Amino acid sequence: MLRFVIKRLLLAIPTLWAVLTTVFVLVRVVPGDPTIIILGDQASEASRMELRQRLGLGKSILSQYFDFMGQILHGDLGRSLATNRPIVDDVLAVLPYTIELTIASLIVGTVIGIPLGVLAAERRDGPADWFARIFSLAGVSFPAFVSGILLLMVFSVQLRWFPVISSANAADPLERLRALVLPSVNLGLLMVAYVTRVTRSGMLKALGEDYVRTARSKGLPYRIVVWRHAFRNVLVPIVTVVGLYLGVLIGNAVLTEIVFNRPGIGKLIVTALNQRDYTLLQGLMVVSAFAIVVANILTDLTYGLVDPRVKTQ
Amino acid sequence: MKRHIFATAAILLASFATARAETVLNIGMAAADIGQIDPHRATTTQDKPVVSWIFNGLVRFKPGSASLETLEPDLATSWDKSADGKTWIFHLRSGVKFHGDWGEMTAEDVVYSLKRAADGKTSAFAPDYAVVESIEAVDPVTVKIVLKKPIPALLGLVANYHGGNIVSKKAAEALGADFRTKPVGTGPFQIVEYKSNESLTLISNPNYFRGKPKIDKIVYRFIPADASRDLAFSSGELDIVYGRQDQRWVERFSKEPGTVVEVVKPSELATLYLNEGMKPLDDKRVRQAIAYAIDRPQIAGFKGAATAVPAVSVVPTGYLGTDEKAKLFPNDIAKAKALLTEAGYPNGVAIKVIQTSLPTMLNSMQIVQSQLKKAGIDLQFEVVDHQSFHSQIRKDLSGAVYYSAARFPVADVYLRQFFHSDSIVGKPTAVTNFSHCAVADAEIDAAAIEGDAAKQKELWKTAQAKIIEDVCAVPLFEQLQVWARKTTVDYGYTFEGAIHLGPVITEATTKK
Amino acid sequence: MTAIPAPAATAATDGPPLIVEHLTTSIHVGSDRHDVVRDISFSIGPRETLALVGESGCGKSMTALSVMGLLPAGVASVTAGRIVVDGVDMTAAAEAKRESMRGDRIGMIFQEPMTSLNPVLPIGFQVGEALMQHHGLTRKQARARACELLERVRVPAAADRLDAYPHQFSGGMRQRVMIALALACRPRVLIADEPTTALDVTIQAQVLALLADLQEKEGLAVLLITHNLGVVASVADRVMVMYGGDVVESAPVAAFFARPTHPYSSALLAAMPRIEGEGGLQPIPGQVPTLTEMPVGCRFQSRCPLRIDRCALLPPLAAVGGDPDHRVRCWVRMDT
Amino acid sequence: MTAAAPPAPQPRRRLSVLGKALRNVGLVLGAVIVVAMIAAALGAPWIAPYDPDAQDVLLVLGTPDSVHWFGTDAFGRDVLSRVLWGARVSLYVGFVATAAGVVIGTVIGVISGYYGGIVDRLVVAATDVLLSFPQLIMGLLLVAVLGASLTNLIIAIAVTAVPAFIRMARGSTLAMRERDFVDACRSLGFSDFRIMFVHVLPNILDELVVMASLWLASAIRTESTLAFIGLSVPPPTATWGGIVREGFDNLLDGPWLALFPSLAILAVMIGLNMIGDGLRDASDPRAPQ
Repeated sequence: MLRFVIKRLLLAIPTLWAVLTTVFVLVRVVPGDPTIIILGDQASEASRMELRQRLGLGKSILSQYFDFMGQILHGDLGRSLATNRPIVDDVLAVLPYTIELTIASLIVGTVIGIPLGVLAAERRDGPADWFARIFSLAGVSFPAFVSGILLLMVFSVQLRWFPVISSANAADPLERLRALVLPSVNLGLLMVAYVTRVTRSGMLKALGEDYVRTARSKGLPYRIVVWRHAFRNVLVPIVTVVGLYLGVLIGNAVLTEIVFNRPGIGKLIVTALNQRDYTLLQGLMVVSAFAIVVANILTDLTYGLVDPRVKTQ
Repeated sequence: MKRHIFATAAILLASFATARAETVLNIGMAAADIGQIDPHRATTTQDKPVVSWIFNGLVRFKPGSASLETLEPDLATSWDKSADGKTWIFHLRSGVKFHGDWGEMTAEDVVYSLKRAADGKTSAFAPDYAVVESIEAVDPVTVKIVLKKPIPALLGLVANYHGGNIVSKKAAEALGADFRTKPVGTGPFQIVEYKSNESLTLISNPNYFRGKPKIDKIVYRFIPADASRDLAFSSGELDIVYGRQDQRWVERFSKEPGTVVEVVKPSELATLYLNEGMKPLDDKRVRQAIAYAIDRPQIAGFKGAATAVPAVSVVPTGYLGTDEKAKLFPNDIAKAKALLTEAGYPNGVAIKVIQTSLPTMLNSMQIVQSQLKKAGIDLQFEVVDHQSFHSQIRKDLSGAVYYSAARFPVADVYLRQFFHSDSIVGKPTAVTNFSHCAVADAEIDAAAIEGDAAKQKELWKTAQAKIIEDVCAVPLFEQLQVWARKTTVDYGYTFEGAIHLGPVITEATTKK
Repeated sequence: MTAIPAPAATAATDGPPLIVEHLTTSIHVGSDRHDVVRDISFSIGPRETLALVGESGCGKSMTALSVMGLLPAGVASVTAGRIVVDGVDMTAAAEAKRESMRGDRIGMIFQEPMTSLNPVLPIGFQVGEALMQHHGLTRKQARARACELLERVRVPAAADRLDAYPHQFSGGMRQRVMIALALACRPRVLIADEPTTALDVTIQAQVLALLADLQEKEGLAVLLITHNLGVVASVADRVMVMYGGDVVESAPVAAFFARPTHPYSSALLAAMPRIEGEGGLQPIPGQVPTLTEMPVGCRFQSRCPLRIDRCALLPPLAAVGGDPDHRVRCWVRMDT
Repeated sequence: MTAAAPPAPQPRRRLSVLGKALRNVGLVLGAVIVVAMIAAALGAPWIAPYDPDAQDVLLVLGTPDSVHWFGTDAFGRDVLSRVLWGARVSLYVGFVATAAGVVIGTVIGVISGYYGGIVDRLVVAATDVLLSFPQLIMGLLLVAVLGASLTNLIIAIAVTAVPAFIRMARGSTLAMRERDFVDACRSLGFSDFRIMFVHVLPNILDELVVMASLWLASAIRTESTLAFIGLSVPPPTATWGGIVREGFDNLLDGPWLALFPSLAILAVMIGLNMIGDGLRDASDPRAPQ
């Protein structure tokens, strides 16, 4: 298994390189530079030019590119243009938040999505099916910033169950968990539609399979037939969707992070882009692309766990 | 498992205990992140209040005011000026300590700081100090400043505002680029932690020369989404919040119990700069048509009377030298259309406008767009993100530029940065003259060296009249600053103005 | 080694383990009702094998599912008649009761060994699962019993293969596993729905021999569903031929092969390949009509060479050749 | 379905699919919703009660009433009219971006899966790269680079959709390729093109339709998301995403602003999903009648 992981990581290197190069080119094509952020809007053109030189932005694109790649090869993400802080520090500071939000949202998405999907499949075309399908769609229809505010209005301001500012009491584990609830529900809702849908169609297929009939012929209660026999066979497509979503969540978390005032990779990427903090942006893209690669590896390893027919060496 | 619960309970109790012992002020700001907290570079709205908590100047704006008339002693206890007004001697307070272990503040730090502020490489405000001939330390508690020519507002240059903030020489030299996020000053609060995109935490300076602040800690949070910032304030997680410059916001929060909404000066002047270097705006009649097509009161009406007033001139109201009764163009659609026809555009004109996606600015511009449309002037937006906007308007790519700004409250700064030909975008000396305006150079330059206050005012007035007549720009409205606080918070002064765009948290500020 | 459940022989009743009386099963399409099994009756005694024969769609599988109580919910249901398994009236019983009978008193093996086993659960678990359910065995006990059962159906190295998954087995082996699974609780009735159709000919014989052996030892009543008359000849005691949901002929196996009486039976036999096979295959002309197109009266009339006007009325299942055990549903062939 | 479907009975099967489809209530209902939405979009100039861009300082953030059914926005514009006009742009963006994503993604995916080899490996590598970008960030960057316009927005959204469809179409094609009927087609001397697009494609069509319906909603949502953190169609053009975004600024003063366009997105989404499900059910031979 270790060999499998190492092999996959090595295979990911060209992907990471391509991602980096694309980002490098794209951010330099976007108009604007970080000098306004650093010098403010009253600075003269001359002092901005001077700063550009100092930041190495005056060099040719190609030599900037080689500098950057050289740095990355040494495992150095460099320093932020805007704050001059080591990028690794910024990343490490927000990474736990991103990881906990991603995992919690996956849990929310599956805990809501799977039962909905199973219910919908069992009661195909019945009212429960319609409810499950429409409810699950609501999650994808409302932009995360709208649903987020609605959640805050009800659960934080009216009921006072959860804090509005997620990162306020980060040191206290219980508070931190409490602060995680709403954001993960908000982000998880996005996934519900897909999980419900995959579960429903998988279950519809599975419930029609011969082995389900076999299970019923054993006189097993319906619950057991559904969950032990049919559902176990739907895990593969569910894992596929969840794995794909790991990547989607990292990027889409930004809205949730903004609305719930959480730090996170997504928010940092958007800020870096808005400030034209090229080095920070590049560093963050390395991290997020790498996270997606890891997510893919985890997905593949999970296949081996849920389906005995898949072999992972 | 059980032990876990106990451990958690212990942590909870501990944090509860410390929370009680500490007075923490939570402040919510409308920004994704801090810009700069190096005082000589800090120009954005979210930076300035923080700078005012960390630093002192030789003199300071009285807390709660935005007016030059209120300047009072700060690090300097007294000052003398020579008869010709060119030489100033400042006597410093002794025994003032910088934050942390950075030692005592001396004349050397003051000299270093002012020189740093005057240097374009280290400061955003260097042009303001062009008039300074020399700065020197006479002895550890005396500083001498010699000017090239007398100016009326020298105290403003050494106030706790922009370049006048005094930094620790040792710290600035030792920290280098890191000084940007770990600035060291003498103010009531010092920075302990900066989390990008999240918050800035400051603790009280126990050695503050006016006494140890009653607030122990300030958590300054960056909450860019308006709605979530408002909700955090409503839920009591914030004590002070940056308000939306919007009538409905003020009304809603004024009604909320336990809340005080304060609408304060200075105002930011929103202006539409017309690029005279671009067709069809090179024709003065087209520019005049635009001026006639704009309905200033209506724009202020959209924004709401509580926070916005129609502009009075091309310089914000209340600045030293502002012509409060400048003759602006009235709203007259028929005249606008006639002028367009006269200029050879009977079917109207289209103007390409590079516009930021920043909602507040985009929203204001939508009103302008709609007004101009009635006169047959079609503003075609090319919406770009905020940095692209800043970059492209400085590359002279936009036909009209919507820009909103507050500056040091002397007409000279505003006039020079926005209307002097040296500041025309594209030049090495460029600042923010997007109009290519050059009609008032003589007056602006003359006023800058005019020793007589009345004559100086007259020159500035003429400059404003010329700029308005040439329609380099159409001033739109002025937007006041809006802040709200819980009644539990007492600033320790009456909050009427905020030269730092936000409340100054002083040693006297309390929270119940 | 483990508690072996009480053998079925000590069951409450002495009557035939399976009695079906006037069973009618219908499919519901909107408000329409179509009978897919019409008024069929039979009983099977211990160690007896009744073969249900017919083309696909004739209702034989529906009969089996009706007996098992596994008709697709909301689509098909038993609308008349009675099914008595081991003395329990399944049609009158609540679903919970039926559930407790299934897999315990009555077992079933299916046509497709490739798909009838759950691909993601280990074999041992699947075989022992019913024992945990019906007899309260622990996982460990069930596993030990599963091992015995697999040995019994002659799965080689059974103990080592308890944790293997279905995809690691061949088709024949899987069908053995299915048999072990169906017989785990020592039921009195076994329904075998085309148990060998999907297997190679040599394996077919092995599996049939195994089934016959187990039937003898356990005293099983077997309802064999097949379209293969060769299989019928080798294992069945009695035959029932179904067409369009009706039983058209019912006879002891010897009598049936000696004198197939219903025109459909004759056609079926004619269509069967024989070793001597000189006569060639005689395909049955036409197709089975769809449910909505079923003719009134005798349902075979549209394809029948002997059709007479009276066929528009449904003939009764009547004795033929004076043999009360050999009955046929045909106006032309029945004794008058 | 487990038995190999020979190529010959294809047309017959599709006919019966159509027959089943018509009897599927959900499908008909879904089609009604979507057609109604499209009709509203096309008819906006005639249906909309007011000029969607006309501002009125006296009507700022008016609550919904009998005059303005959906209320008015921060500029006093009629929200109903803006939602109707917004449907034009949003549905256009949604449909065109998704269609582009589906067509390009599917063609590449099918070709890649069918031929395998070096082409396939290159396609897989390129797909991996695109999928390694957080989708939203990719969109954000592209719009920032290309500039904010309707066309560029469509391009940016389509680019994020393409890799997902490549992956799906390729996977399905790989599975189809193993089936007997592809061999049968080959032995009958059909061209690769014909096998791919006449025989393989229809078999993965239902899956494609379902996925496309989800993507369409996500495209409309992406537009509002991009407006929130970056760029979108320049004003005053009304788009659903744009109205939601402006509604967000006024969420506490006028929640209806964000609500109505969100509901419109939900309705389209429900409609499309019903169609997708209906098609899937209709082509699923196991589905009960």
